[in-house]
Amino acid sequence: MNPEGYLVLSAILFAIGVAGFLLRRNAIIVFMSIELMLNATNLAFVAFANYHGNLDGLIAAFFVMVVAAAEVVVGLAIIVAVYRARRSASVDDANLMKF
Amino acid sequence: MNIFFQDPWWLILIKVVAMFVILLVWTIFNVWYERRLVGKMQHRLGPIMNGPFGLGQALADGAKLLAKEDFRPKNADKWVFNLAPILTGVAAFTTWTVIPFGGEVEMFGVTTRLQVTDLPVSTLFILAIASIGIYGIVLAGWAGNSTYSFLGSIRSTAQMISYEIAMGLSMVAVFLMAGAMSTSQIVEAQRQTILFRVPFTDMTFDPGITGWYAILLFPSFVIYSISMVGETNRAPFDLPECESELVSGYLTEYSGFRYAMFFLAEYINMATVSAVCTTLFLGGYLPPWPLNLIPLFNNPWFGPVFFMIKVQLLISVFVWLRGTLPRFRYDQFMNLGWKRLIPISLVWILMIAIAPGYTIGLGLALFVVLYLIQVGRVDAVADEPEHPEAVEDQVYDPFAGGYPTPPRPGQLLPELAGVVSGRDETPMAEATAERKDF
Amino acid sequence: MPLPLLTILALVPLVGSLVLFLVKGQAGRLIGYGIALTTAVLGVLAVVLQAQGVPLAEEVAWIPQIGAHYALDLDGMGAILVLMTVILVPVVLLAEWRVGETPGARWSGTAFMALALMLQSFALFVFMASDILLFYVAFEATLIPTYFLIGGFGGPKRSAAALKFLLYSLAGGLVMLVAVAGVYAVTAAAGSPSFLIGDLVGAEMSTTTARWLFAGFFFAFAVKAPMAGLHTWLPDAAEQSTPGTSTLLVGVLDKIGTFGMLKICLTAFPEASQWATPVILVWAIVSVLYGAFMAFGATDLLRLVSYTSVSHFGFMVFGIFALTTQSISGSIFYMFNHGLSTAALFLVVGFMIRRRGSQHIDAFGGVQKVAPVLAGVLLMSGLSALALPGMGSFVSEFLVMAGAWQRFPVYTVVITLGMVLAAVYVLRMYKTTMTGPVTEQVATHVTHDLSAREKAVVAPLLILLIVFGFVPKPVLALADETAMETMAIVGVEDPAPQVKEGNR
Amino acid sequence: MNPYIPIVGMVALATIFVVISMSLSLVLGPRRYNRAKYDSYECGIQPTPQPVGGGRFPVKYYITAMLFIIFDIEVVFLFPWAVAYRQLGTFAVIEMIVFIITVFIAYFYVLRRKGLDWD
Amino acid sequence: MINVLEIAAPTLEWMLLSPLLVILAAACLGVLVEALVPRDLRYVIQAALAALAVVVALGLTVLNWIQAAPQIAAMGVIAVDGPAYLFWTLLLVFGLGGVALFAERGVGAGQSAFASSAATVPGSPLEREADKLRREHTEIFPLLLFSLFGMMIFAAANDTLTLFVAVEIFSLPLYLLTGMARRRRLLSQEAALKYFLLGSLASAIMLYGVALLYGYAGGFQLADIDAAITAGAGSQPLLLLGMLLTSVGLLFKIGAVPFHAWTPDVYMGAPSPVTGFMAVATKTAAVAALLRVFYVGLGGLRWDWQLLFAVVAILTMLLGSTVALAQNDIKRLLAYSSIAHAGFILVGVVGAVQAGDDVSLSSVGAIAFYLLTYGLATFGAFAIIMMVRRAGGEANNLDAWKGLGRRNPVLAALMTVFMLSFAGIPLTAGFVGKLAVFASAWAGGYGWLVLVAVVMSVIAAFFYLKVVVAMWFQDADEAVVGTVETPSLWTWSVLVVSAVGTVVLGLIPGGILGLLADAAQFIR
Repeated sequence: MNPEGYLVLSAILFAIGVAGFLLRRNAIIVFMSIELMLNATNLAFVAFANYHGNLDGLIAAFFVMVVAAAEVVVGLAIIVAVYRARRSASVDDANLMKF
Repeated sequence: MNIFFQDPWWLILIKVVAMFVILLVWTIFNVWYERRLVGKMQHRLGPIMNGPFGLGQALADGAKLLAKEDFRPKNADKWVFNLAPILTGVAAFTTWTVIPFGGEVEMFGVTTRLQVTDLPVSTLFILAIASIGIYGIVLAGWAGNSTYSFLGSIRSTAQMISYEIAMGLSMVAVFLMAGAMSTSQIVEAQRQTILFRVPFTDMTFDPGITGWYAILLFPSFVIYSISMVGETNRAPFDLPECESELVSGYLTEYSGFRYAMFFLAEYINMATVSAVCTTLFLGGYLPPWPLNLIPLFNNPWFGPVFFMIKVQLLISVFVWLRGTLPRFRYDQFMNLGWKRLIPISLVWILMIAIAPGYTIGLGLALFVVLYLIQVGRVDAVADEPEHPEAVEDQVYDPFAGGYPTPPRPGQLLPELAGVVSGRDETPMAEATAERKDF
Repeated sequence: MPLPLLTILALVPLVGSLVLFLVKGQAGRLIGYGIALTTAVLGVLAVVLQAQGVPLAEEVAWIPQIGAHYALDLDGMGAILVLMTVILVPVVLLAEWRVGETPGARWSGTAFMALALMLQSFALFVFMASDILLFYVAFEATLIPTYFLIGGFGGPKRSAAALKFLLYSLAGGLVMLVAVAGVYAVTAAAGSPSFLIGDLVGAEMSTTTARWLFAGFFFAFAVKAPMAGLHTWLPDAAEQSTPGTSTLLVGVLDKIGTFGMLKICLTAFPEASQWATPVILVWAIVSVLYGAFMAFGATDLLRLVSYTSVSHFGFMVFGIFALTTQSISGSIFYMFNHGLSTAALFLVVGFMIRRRGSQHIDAFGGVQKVAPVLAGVLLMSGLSALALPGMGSFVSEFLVMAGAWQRFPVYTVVITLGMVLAAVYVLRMYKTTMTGPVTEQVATHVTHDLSAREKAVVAPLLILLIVFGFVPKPVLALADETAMETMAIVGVEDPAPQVKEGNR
Repeated sequence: MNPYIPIVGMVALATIFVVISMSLSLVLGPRRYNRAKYDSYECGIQPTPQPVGGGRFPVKYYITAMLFIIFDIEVVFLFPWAVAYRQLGTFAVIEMIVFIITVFIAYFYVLRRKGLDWD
Repeated sequence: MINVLEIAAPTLEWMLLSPLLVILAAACLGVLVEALVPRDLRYVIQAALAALAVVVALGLTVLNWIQAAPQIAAMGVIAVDGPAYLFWTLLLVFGLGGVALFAERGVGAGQSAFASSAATVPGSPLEREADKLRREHTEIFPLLLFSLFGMMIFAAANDTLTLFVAVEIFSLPLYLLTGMARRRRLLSQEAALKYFLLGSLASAIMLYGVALLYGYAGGFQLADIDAAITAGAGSQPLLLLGMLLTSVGLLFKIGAVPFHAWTPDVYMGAPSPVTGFMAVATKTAAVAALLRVFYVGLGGLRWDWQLLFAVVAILTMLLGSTVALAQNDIKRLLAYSSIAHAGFILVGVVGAVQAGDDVSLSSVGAIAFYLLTYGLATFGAFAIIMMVRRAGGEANNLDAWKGLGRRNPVLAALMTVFMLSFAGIPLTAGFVGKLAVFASAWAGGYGWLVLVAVVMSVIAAFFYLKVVVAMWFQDADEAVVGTVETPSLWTWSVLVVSAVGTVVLGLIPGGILGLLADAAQFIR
């Protein structure tokens, strides 16, 4: 089976993720777009696994999930801390270090 | 491998429609059933007027709700407000596609199973759909855009996900025994009978008891049954809609048929979790012992009968709980989930992973141990002094945490501050530093 | 392995300086001076031994992976420069005995001594190194003490001057670093990497590579031995720093430039250096004249002196790249003399400035009335600077001319202009400052003549200048030795008719 | 046919049912405007304005969410292992034990740091 | 269709992997300590535990290095070869330094550089309460160990998936550590946020690259990719794109332009010990991984990536050295300096001289040495930064450093040594490092790049001198002057080791350099 379609889809998702990262200002949403990128990658992994007919890609998807989860935990912790400290989750408000 | 590849389209159509109708009817029946049963438990009659035995009551309710004004609060989010009930409703229906009603039968010249469909990962599918149902609730609360519905939805989400873990862990044991995730295979795996062994000897005997996982994996069964109640937000775990605290939780802003949809979904879910429980632990459509020894009852067409009986019994248990138990306090509830169910089920998984042949004995052992621990804890709690309340008459700041909270014992309302005691005004947040540090 | 005399010679001042960082006050200064004298003795000893052909070479593997060796050796030129260094440092230290008390001093006099000694140590390493990496390391290391010397003692804008000096040298040095890396690459490609100059002489490399490497090294040296255009750091540094520092700077440090040109550029890249000769000669002439003119126009005494050095370095480079035995040995000898004469000039001018409190040339006038000795000393050193016959500098300058004449008569004629100009600016300086009526400023400030210490400072320099003016033989012998070797390596014959040196 | 098709069918059917019935109620139901009614419900008191997006709620819930993710991921690993338990054999059991113990360490830490308490 | 899996019980080379396992075990143990040991004892136990673990791991690494033959371990996931041992040793040494700096409680009123309770809102009564009770986070040590563990895997990862997992393992703890500064907490949290967002973006991009490479080669192992490239099979666009995206993540971790944006802010916001550790260890690990991936896995493409890296290197050096000129905050300055150093390291990477080639000094050896010198200097510098304080906090503004030479000549002298080493002045280790890297680059046929690099290092020298000038040649302004607090033995040891190392390696680098040169042979 050819992975073309899935790849295109995953590429699109990935692109959306990047765009979201670059355009959105709310830290949570920025962060979500990163997760979207990771999942787009997962799709690519699975598609390739199917294409090559080996399991590596599927296993990779598992690892990526785990890593994504870990990222979520750490990220949420940081974002919430910032959010509570300055009552705003906008990355534009995080500007103490502009110079 | 998968028999469902052979189903022709018309058969699928039949199955789907049939399933849908069964669900609707059954749910309507359940509404009536619950009210009657609760009534009996509370020495009331319950609905009796409409139709025979008041069977029409639920229908009438439905019709009434259909005719009610179904309005949307002005500051609610238009789309999400509509999306939420749809999501919940659809999710509730969808789960049933993978629930096996019976074994393999001949139908219009096609051998198929009495089950809409089955996947290698049906159980995962069920869990997935369940979490989509959770989305429905979150969105409902969010879209309602009022404090009560919001907090309610957050709460119910928290409780659902907390219990989803316990649920998943209890399922792990089943997969481990059955070696499969497809519901039908799990049921079939319960067909073979248990071989009892006298401890420390090799004397064995086989009374022909079907190896239901409720027996083989009793702890898992218990954990699942608890978490399934938590999962459906039913009493005694119906905290999201506890009137005393937040009106009716995420449903606060809903009215008319949108509300009805949640209502419907709740009842379907009740049936769903019962059906899953039946499938995973109570041998699904298999006849119970000793009936399984009679060949007649092993006819697959009996499957649905046994299945529905089992499910109905479980539903009765739901009703029974509701009729008898008071509602949990939220912290008790969470503690039960996080501090009891999860670790216990992890330990249990380890145990059976090490010795999968002796699960019954292990299960009993586990319970004994837990009982002893619990006794120990009780004693400990008994002689451990009540931890000092650090917040003795301090000024109480309802918005200390950024969200309104009622005063706790020993906290003064602001206007009383300084009148009662001239302490320096330190917000309650400081006090909590004593106990919370992480 | 016999006693590593060279290592000891180079390390004594370093150790001394480290000691001085701990000791303070008068005691410190005495110790420092003692160390300087010890070094001088060792240095003279080393030179004598070398002259008698005692093998002093040391060689230890340093960084085998890149073929770097800790290799010291003393050839003729090296010996001469070592001699000069060990003579100059004590003199300077004596001259700057009280630098600690001067207003522009950030640290104590001992600190000055310590830094000076450190500088001396590194300089000695440079002059004795026969491994390019070692040479480079020491070469760059000299920057550190020099930087602090300039930045720590002297005029108000000294730290800016120090920075300027550092950046110029660093730029030069790092360009050289590229060349060094290149040397590694070349030798590595040729088999085993090695930084020994000896190995490099044999190493075969493509012409272009050789030329690039030559350019890299030459640039660094051109910055050091300030050739016109790359010199601008020198006047500032000289103006802002104390005369002692300037002496070390011009007298010792800048010699590294010419030294390197001879030792590395010529020997390692003979073909490239011949290819570059025309350009460099012109450049040399330009800097001779440029330096002279600038000195002529200078109104600040120290700047004036520094410009004279620019001009003199032009002479040396000219001599080196004229590629005749005489001119080369002349340049080598010139380095020596220039060291002494410039030292004298700087220090004497320093004495004047100390008294008058101003560096401006017009601030003086008729000093010889009130301070005849000072005037005399200034005259002497001035004459040595303009290479009056009878002074050592004359011999060297003449040799350069004579040697160059055989190959580049035209250039030589042009460059003689530099000599004339030298006479002019020196005498003009003397005239404006010393002769004429005593200005009341001078009368008030220049109260006393040279003190004993100051005499002790200048005396040896002038004496040596005169001595070598009449009996240049011993030193010239050393110089010739190097010159011969170089010529042999470069593979250039002196154009006939051979002119015997000393035939004048 | 692909076993997912019935599921799609069921989803379609359910959606149709839900949508139709909801819109039906919109048709049948009366329309009587009343400002108070359309206000978000807060037991009659003046509703506290609620920013769209829910505003702020206790950090506890975030923590719950994080913990959920962690344990859910653990479950994610347990499922395939459980299914393939028989093929995988002893090594996998040991691995799993190690894995679960590791998770337990984290769990224990959270427990001790009162991360699981609802004060 | 995927064929059903047949499982063979995997084998693990326990001895070879023991350093990793020791660190991981110690980290988990640390978590338990957090849970069980009463608060007063935690600090001591944690510090001791961490230090011990690192030392033991170091010992094991060296032991293996001496006796074990290089081989691929853990089912082809981890390559335990010369470079792996090399970088493990470096990382562990740096880890030890990190532990020492983390454990520093001598300066700042006997409190560590970390927030007393990171969960509290800055400025809230809760925080004041925690300060009053002298709470402190001893979790920092387990976090450090976890991150060290990840770095070690990263440096030895033999397949791209492990590479990605390792990146996250070592990044996540760092994100957290970044946000835990005791002072200027808003700044710190903000730094953590930026670091986290950008970091996870980079790793996500890298992951996509990994996916593409997998799609190209049909396997994760570097050997597979190499084989596929040599076979010339698969679609080239996939390969090239995969390479590009993968390099993004690595370059980000190294802090190379254009993926450097996080460096200054994070360095500035993070607590100094963390900054020191991060600056050194992250770079080391990332460079190690970069070398392995591109030399072993993508060696066949070297003509493509050499040029790419050459350009990146130039940009990096340029930006790092020029922007640093404008900095007045010493941590920021060091941040840009670290960017510049990343550039110089990349110069070495471009050289790509394999140990196989007939050159005695391979790129890997040269780069490792460079990293060592850079690490020493950085640790020393940050140790000093921790000591120069005013008004309770660190005095990071250069004004506070003016006249340090007067007030505390010894410290100023040490700082000077480190700065000179950064600038690559001879007689310091930095010089030898630069020389080695440049030499290998030139030997790799990139003379022009070396030329550029040298010009850049002249510019770079300028801002290091700014610090030196401030310390020695400028007079202190009493209003902003920083006072030097004498730290505990921990920091002193770091300081002394770094200083001695910097000088000794500057004078007689032969031994170490030889060691590195011998070890620099990758295996596939």
